[in-house]
Amino acid sequence: MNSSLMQNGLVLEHYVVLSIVLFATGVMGVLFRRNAIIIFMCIELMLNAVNLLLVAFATFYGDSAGQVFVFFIMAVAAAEVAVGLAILTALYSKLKTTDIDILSKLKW
Amino acid sequence: MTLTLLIFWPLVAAIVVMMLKGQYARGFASLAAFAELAISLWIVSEFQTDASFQFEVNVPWISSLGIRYHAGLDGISLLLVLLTTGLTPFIVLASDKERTRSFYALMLLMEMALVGVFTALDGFLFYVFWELALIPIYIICLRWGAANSGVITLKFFIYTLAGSLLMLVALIYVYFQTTAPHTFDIQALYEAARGLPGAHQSMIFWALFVAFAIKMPLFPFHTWQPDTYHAAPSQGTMLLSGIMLKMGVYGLIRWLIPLVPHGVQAEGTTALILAVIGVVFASCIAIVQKDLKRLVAYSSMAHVSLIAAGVLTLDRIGIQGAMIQMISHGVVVVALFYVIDIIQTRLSTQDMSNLGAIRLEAPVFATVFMIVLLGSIALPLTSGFVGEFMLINSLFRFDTWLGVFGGLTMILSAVYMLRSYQATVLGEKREAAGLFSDLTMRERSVLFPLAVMVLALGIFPAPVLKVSEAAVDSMVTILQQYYTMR
Amino acid sequence: MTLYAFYFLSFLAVLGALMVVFSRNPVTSVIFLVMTFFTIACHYMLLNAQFLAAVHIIVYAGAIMVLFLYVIMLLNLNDAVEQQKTLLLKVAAVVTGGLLMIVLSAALRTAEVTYVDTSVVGSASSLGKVLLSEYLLPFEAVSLLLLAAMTGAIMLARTRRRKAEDAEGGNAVPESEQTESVAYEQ
Amino acid sequence: MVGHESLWIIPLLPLAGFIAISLLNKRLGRSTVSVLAPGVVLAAFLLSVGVFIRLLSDPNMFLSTAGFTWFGSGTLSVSFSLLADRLSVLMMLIITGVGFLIHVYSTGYMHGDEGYNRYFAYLNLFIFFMLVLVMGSNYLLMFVGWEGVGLCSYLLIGFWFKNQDYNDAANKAFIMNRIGDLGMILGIILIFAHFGSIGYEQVFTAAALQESQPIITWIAILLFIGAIGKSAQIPLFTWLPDAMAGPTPVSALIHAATMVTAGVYMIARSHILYSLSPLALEIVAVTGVATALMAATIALRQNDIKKVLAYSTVSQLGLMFVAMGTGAYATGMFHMMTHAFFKALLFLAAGSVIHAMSGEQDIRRMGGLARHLPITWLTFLMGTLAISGIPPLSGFFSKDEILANAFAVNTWLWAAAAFASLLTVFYMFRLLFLTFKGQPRMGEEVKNHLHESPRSMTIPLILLAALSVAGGWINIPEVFGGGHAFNDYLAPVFADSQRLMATHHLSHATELMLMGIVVGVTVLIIVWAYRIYIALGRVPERDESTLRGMARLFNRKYFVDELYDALIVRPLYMFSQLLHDVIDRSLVDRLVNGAGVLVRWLSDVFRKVQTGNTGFYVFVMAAAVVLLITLKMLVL
Amino acid sequence: MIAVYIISGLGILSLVAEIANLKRWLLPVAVAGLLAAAGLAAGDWNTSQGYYHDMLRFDNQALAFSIIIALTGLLWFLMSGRYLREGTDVSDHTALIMFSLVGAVFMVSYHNMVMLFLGIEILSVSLYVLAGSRVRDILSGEAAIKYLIMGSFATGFLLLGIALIYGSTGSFNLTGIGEAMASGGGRFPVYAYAGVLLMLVGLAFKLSAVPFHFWAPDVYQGSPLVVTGFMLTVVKAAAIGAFYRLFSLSFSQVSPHWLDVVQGITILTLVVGNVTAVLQQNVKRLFAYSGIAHAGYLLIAIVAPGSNGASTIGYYVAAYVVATLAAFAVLQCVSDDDHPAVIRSFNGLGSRNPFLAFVMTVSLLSLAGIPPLAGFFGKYLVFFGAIGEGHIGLVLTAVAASLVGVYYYFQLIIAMYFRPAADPPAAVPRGQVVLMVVLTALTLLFGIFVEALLWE
Repeated sequence: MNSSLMQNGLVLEHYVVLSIVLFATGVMGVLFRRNAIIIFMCIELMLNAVNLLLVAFATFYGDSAGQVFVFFIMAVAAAEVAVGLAILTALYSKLKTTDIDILSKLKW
Repeated sequence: MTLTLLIFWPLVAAIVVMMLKGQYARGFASLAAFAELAISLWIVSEFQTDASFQFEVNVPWISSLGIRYHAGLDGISLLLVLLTTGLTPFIVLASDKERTRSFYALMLLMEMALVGVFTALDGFLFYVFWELALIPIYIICLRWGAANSGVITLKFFIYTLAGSLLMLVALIYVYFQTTAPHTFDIQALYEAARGLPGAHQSMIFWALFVAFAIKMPLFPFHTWQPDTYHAAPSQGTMLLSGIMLKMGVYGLIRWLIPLVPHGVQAEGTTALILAVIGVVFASCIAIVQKDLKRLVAYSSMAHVSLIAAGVLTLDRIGIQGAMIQMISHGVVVVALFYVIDIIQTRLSTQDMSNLGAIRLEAPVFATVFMIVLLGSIALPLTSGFVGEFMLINSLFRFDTWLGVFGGLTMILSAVYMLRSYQATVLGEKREAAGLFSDLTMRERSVLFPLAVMVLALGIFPAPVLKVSEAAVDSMVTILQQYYTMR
Repeated sequence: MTLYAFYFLSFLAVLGALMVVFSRNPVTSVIFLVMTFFTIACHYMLLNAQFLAAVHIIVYAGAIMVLFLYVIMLLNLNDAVEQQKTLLLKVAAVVTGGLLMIVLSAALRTAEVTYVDTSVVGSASSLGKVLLSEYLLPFEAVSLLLLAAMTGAIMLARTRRRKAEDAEGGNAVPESEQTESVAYEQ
Repeated sequence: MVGHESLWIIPLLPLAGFIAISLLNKRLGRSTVSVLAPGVVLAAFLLSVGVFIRLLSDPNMFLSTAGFTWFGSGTLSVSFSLLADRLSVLMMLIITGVGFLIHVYSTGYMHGDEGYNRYFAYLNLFIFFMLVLVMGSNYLLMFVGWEGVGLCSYLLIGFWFKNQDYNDAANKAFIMNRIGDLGMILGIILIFAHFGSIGYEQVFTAAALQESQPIITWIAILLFIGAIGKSAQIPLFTWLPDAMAGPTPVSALIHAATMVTAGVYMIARSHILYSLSPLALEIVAVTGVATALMAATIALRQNDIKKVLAYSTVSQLGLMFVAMGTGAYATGMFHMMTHAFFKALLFLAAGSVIHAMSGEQDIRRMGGLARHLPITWLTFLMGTLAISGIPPLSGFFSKDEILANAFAVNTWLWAAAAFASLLTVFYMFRLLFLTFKGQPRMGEEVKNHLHESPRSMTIPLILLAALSVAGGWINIPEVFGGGHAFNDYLAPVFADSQRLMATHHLSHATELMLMGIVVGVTVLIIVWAYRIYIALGRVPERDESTLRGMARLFNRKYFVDELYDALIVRPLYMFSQLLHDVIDRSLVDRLVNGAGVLVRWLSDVFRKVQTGNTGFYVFVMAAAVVLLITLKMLVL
Repeated sequence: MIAVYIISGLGILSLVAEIANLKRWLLPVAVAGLLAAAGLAAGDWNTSQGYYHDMLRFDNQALAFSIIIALTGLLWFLMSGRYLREGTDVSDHTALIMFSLVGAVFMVSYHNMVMLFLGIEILSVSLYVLAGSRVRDILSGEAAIKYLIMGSFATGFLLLGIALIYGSTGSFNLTGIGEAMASGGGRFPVYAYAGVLLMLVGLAFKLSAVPFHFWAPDVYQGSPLVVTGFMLTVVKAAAIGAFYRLFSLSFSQVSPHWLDVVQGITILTLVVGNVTAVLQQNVKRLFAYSGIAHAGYLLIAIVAPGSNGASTIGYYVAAYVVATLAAFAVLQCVSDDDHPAVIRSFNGLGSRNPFLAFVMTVSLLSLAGIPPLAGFFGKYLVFFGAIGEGHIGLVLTAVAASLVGVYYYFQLIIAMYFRPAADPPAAVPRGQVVLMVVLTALTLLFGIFVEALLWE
């Protein structure tokens, strides 16, 4: 099987590493920023890393299921963003900020 | 069926009490308690004094886990059931009129749980009743206790719960050692645990022993006790000391020694030494107590420690002594706490330095107090003596020095009890002290029977011993067979 | 050739991702995120998932990112100076992210080199078949999810509007509630 | 000889008296009690006489009841049954006889006391327990009586319960007795462990067949510890003088005639065990002689009429133990009997004095009472002569035998015992002279009230005086051509021991010589005492702190009470307080509470970790993932 | 499966109700529908049917959890009827709750990772909104945003895990994954193992297991009372159901790769959950920690399921849910969202309203695990399984932790019976009385009829 795949030279492990790098960058972003919107974006980044990984695996296995899964992730991402931004705007009208570190009344 | 009636009648009665109007609560509760006593006496009349379990009921409860509603009575159980059913009516009678109906309902619930503990022949059932006994007494102590009872009773609750959860773990562990299909049946547990290697038996021993030691309580697991006794309402203290701590001793006899004989052989001496330390320790501390309730609390601990020591000698005289002494101690300590309760309600103090010369105004009270006190210090022909003699007997033959130390209780109990009597009843009347009227009819109806029991048990203990003799004999015989085979 | 394309795209994707994180201005972040999404779409193309790539562009760049931009504009965040975390926290974040990367990469290292065969991949039709046969239930479930999200978003917005109306109307809200809402705002 | 259930009547009579009086307390008039209480004792006495007569017929005969099983378990079986042999019937006679006289005396003495009924109830109860003590058929029944009389002693010492000193004395008596009782009970357990039974018959039959061995010595010593407590020997003697807090007839009955001699009875009863153990016998003898000396010296310097008699009792008890320790059980019993007569007499007479003196007990405030109280004076004189061993009064014969036996065993023992008995002579005559002779030293008011006691009191005095004089004649030694009737009477009882013990036989000449020495010195001492206290009229100083040297030592009772207080009582309280404060509260309880404190502290820490900062939460999650992957995938 | 249709239908119906002005009938219909759903699910017992290409499989375990979820939903509606009626957006709330119930049912019946993922998301998205539904309350908004950020973040890990497992096994189907795992972890075992760990993280988050629990106390405290009640019960049930399903069906063959991790998480959860609760004053927050603690006990059953892990967990959850709902029903009577309950609020409840105090006491005792109440048997079954598999250390930890549990639960009992009453007597709406009686009775009856509630 390997020989026929040599032609385009795409290595599965590369995709894994790329996904991980993107994922880790997303995680870092979540940790790094205080702006909720940016954090949402970083989470999108994480999800996209997973998407990429799934597509790579799907291609590797020649299985459509992996790609179909990506659709669902996209849909979920859209829904989450919609809800998230709705909550955020609702909160913004009170706090006039999207800084999540200010939100620390609930503690201890 | 009879046994089921015996176990669950108090529950029914408790529910009825809750439905009654407040002013009828005590009347009905005491009637119910006397009815329970009648049931137990009927059981006594039908009882055969052999080693078998009688009046057995055995129906599945949670069969997929091998749990059954399995209860039965042998002599050991029967005596403690009698103690429970015999004392509860008096404790109910001894309660103030003002107590609400839930108080009596809780007491009856407590009686149910205690009877359950003493009759359960299924490990799980035993555990459930064991825990069940804790709730009513906790609530009684909490709700009707002294001002600071919140923290104290919580400590008591958590402490005892810690022990019993350990016990649960050990019981489940043994359960899994039974041959498949696993079961909690006591005989199956016995067989399974006896087959275990020594180290395992020792572990099980300690898990169970700690549970029982906390309940009794033995040194050094006792620190919940004086505070709890002190903070609890007198009826709570009576239940706790009169009946409830016997659960620990009963546990030793029924659920520990026959279960892991090898563990007992290996670790029992350590436990026994702890118990003997407890005897001296508690007696000494009782000497310097100023509060009557605390004094009796420590004295109770000393007595129970001696009982536990006697049981742990694995000698049939010791175990029989423990049986009779449990009965005696129950009667005596309930009476003592009631005496203190009377003093407390009359004079609003139980501090010995504020008391004195009660005898001048209340000779009957003083006399009853004296009789009960003599029972406590084990004067011959009172109930305390027979048990104490048998216990010291077994202890002394087990080990000379342990016997001597354990025997010190004879001297020390005289020291602190006479001291308390002198301080409260004798002497010149203090100016500050209020008028002390002599016993009322209700108080007499509680104290006289108890005092008579103290004397009757001292003069005719043989029938009582006879009840448990066969069961104890067979247990000791089985133990000896086990040791010789091993 | 493909491999070089892969490396180039990967470089751009990672660069874009890093810029998303480190850009001060939210709008810049959005632009870089769009860039990353495009590179990822290109990766999909490389992997012969053309249909997915198209959907990806449409959904992410077309819908989600627009939503982000819309909210940023709506809340007027593009020129708001974001409070920055302290340096220590930033370092901690970078270290954690880096460590996660390193650790995961190290953990997922396989001894062999596996090549991806891009020949047997589903087109739009093959995907559609799978999606609407085997994955019919999830497909429907997503509709529930979207419905829930919609309902939720509307509910939040509506409640807020109603509250605003109440505040204008004055006597619609009981006295006590008003004072409380003021109290909470402090 | 089983089946004499009628024996039960003897102890049950006084018990019935006790129950009747205590239950019907208020409803019984004094006159009824005055008849009832002595009546039951008298009845018991008469029945005892009946038993005595029956037993006289056959030397080896004894009566016993079947009784019932008190309790038991396994091999331990304790029956509640009675036994009357020659030894116990002797005791029964003394108990009920002397007891009856004292009951009668008490009706006069306690007249006017508000606790009259209670007093007689206790007294009857005492008689009951004392009878159980001597009639029990096993050691545990003896123990029942043993502790029972202790209880009655406690109740009667503290009879006037308003006085805390009296209550303290009562407590002291009970607790000291309990110390001895512990030894006794351990001894009984050891008997059970060794012989497998505690019944007299089984134990003694088995013991008679055994060789001497350490365990029997231990048994004997442990039992003797019980006797030490009950019979107030060194080191547990200090309770007895304090016990004089009780009414004087009580002192006469319990603390002179009967209860305190229970120890002697116990050894006589267990003679075979002691005979098997020469070491135990030696201990008994040495303890006895030491106590005799110590108590006698203390008595020299006491000024309370009852205290002097109390120490005298301790001293005399010591002499009895000397007899026991030399294996002369019958002699010991003999002295016990004569002592019961004359000491009861002395106490009752002292009671009569106190009664007349309106409660005054200090002899320094007396003097010259012989004129006012002629009967008391005469009877007291009889008692004094008897205790001093003036022939032919009872004390002479019994004491002489003890000394003779001691001499036969060990000369030093004899010397010490003889010295103690000579001291007795001195302090007794000191007491006699200071009380009855010389110048009256009491206040005028007291003096005006001086009167001879009523008939109910004087008649018992006279009867006891007669017994004190004549009581010794039943055992006139062979030297004087007597038949040694008493010894012969008891000989069957001690037959087994007799075989074991080497018989010491003194020649008549030696015996006579010893007697001569003792009697001679006795007379000299009497003269000396007369000279000091009558001729020179020396009255002890009021201020006792001026005493120096030995006198101070004697007066302060060798500081034994202080010693015990410092060595035992205080340390015990301090130790207990320490246990309570340090071990119980600070250590064990704090460990337990520490768990709670720890949990609360941890709770606070965990709580603070929950900062409310989302960035932090996310950070922890990510870090946890890193850690998880690292640990799980890379390290392990 | 019909249950899923019914509940989804109810969700859509409630949206329609808004338009059609049928709001009055909404609650009764919802209750009836949930009852029907539970009944129908019970009717499928022992069929073990897979639906839609095995996306869902209603085996007994799934059915049992579905029934629990449906009935919990039902009870929840009974409890919060008043809250829903008084707000004007009853239809929105009902719809969201229904959707989240559907998500919960997916979570316990999935047989494909997609359904797990979608179930979690449907549940979560609804709850993000519900948590923030008190828009005028900043705390509610804070709760929502925290929940959202951390939830999405955790979803990222979950998805990465799913992707890696897919990468190794080439399947999303639980059976397929299980088979691949059994044969050594699939094509790339390390991916599979890493995937398992990452999924563990994702699910541990949903279950609020330490150290992924940080969201829980804050979110539970900030959310409206009834929503907190819902999260503590339904979400917990669904999360443990999902957890158990995944780890028993797919990952059991590679237990060496996760068992010790779960053990560690279990111990941490037990200790931190129980210990932190000790000093809590806010009752909602207290119950949040109590919820964390109970997650710990449930995790023990994951570690050592014994012969019958599913029914152990099912029983435990049922007991927990009943007791928690009862407690929240009482909580609702003594406090409202504007005046959150603190322990002091319970002072003297024993005299202010003995009935409420009794209900609360029973539920607290059950939560503390005191026999013969349901909570005890739940704990017992868990310990039982663990001891059977030799996890004595774990059990001893749990024992110690539950002692701490007693401490904080009893703080409330002490407050009710021992502290003097400060507030006026609390009133109980009639409908709530029935509910409380039912819940209390269930707590007692579960204890007596344990057998009936266990299944093979």
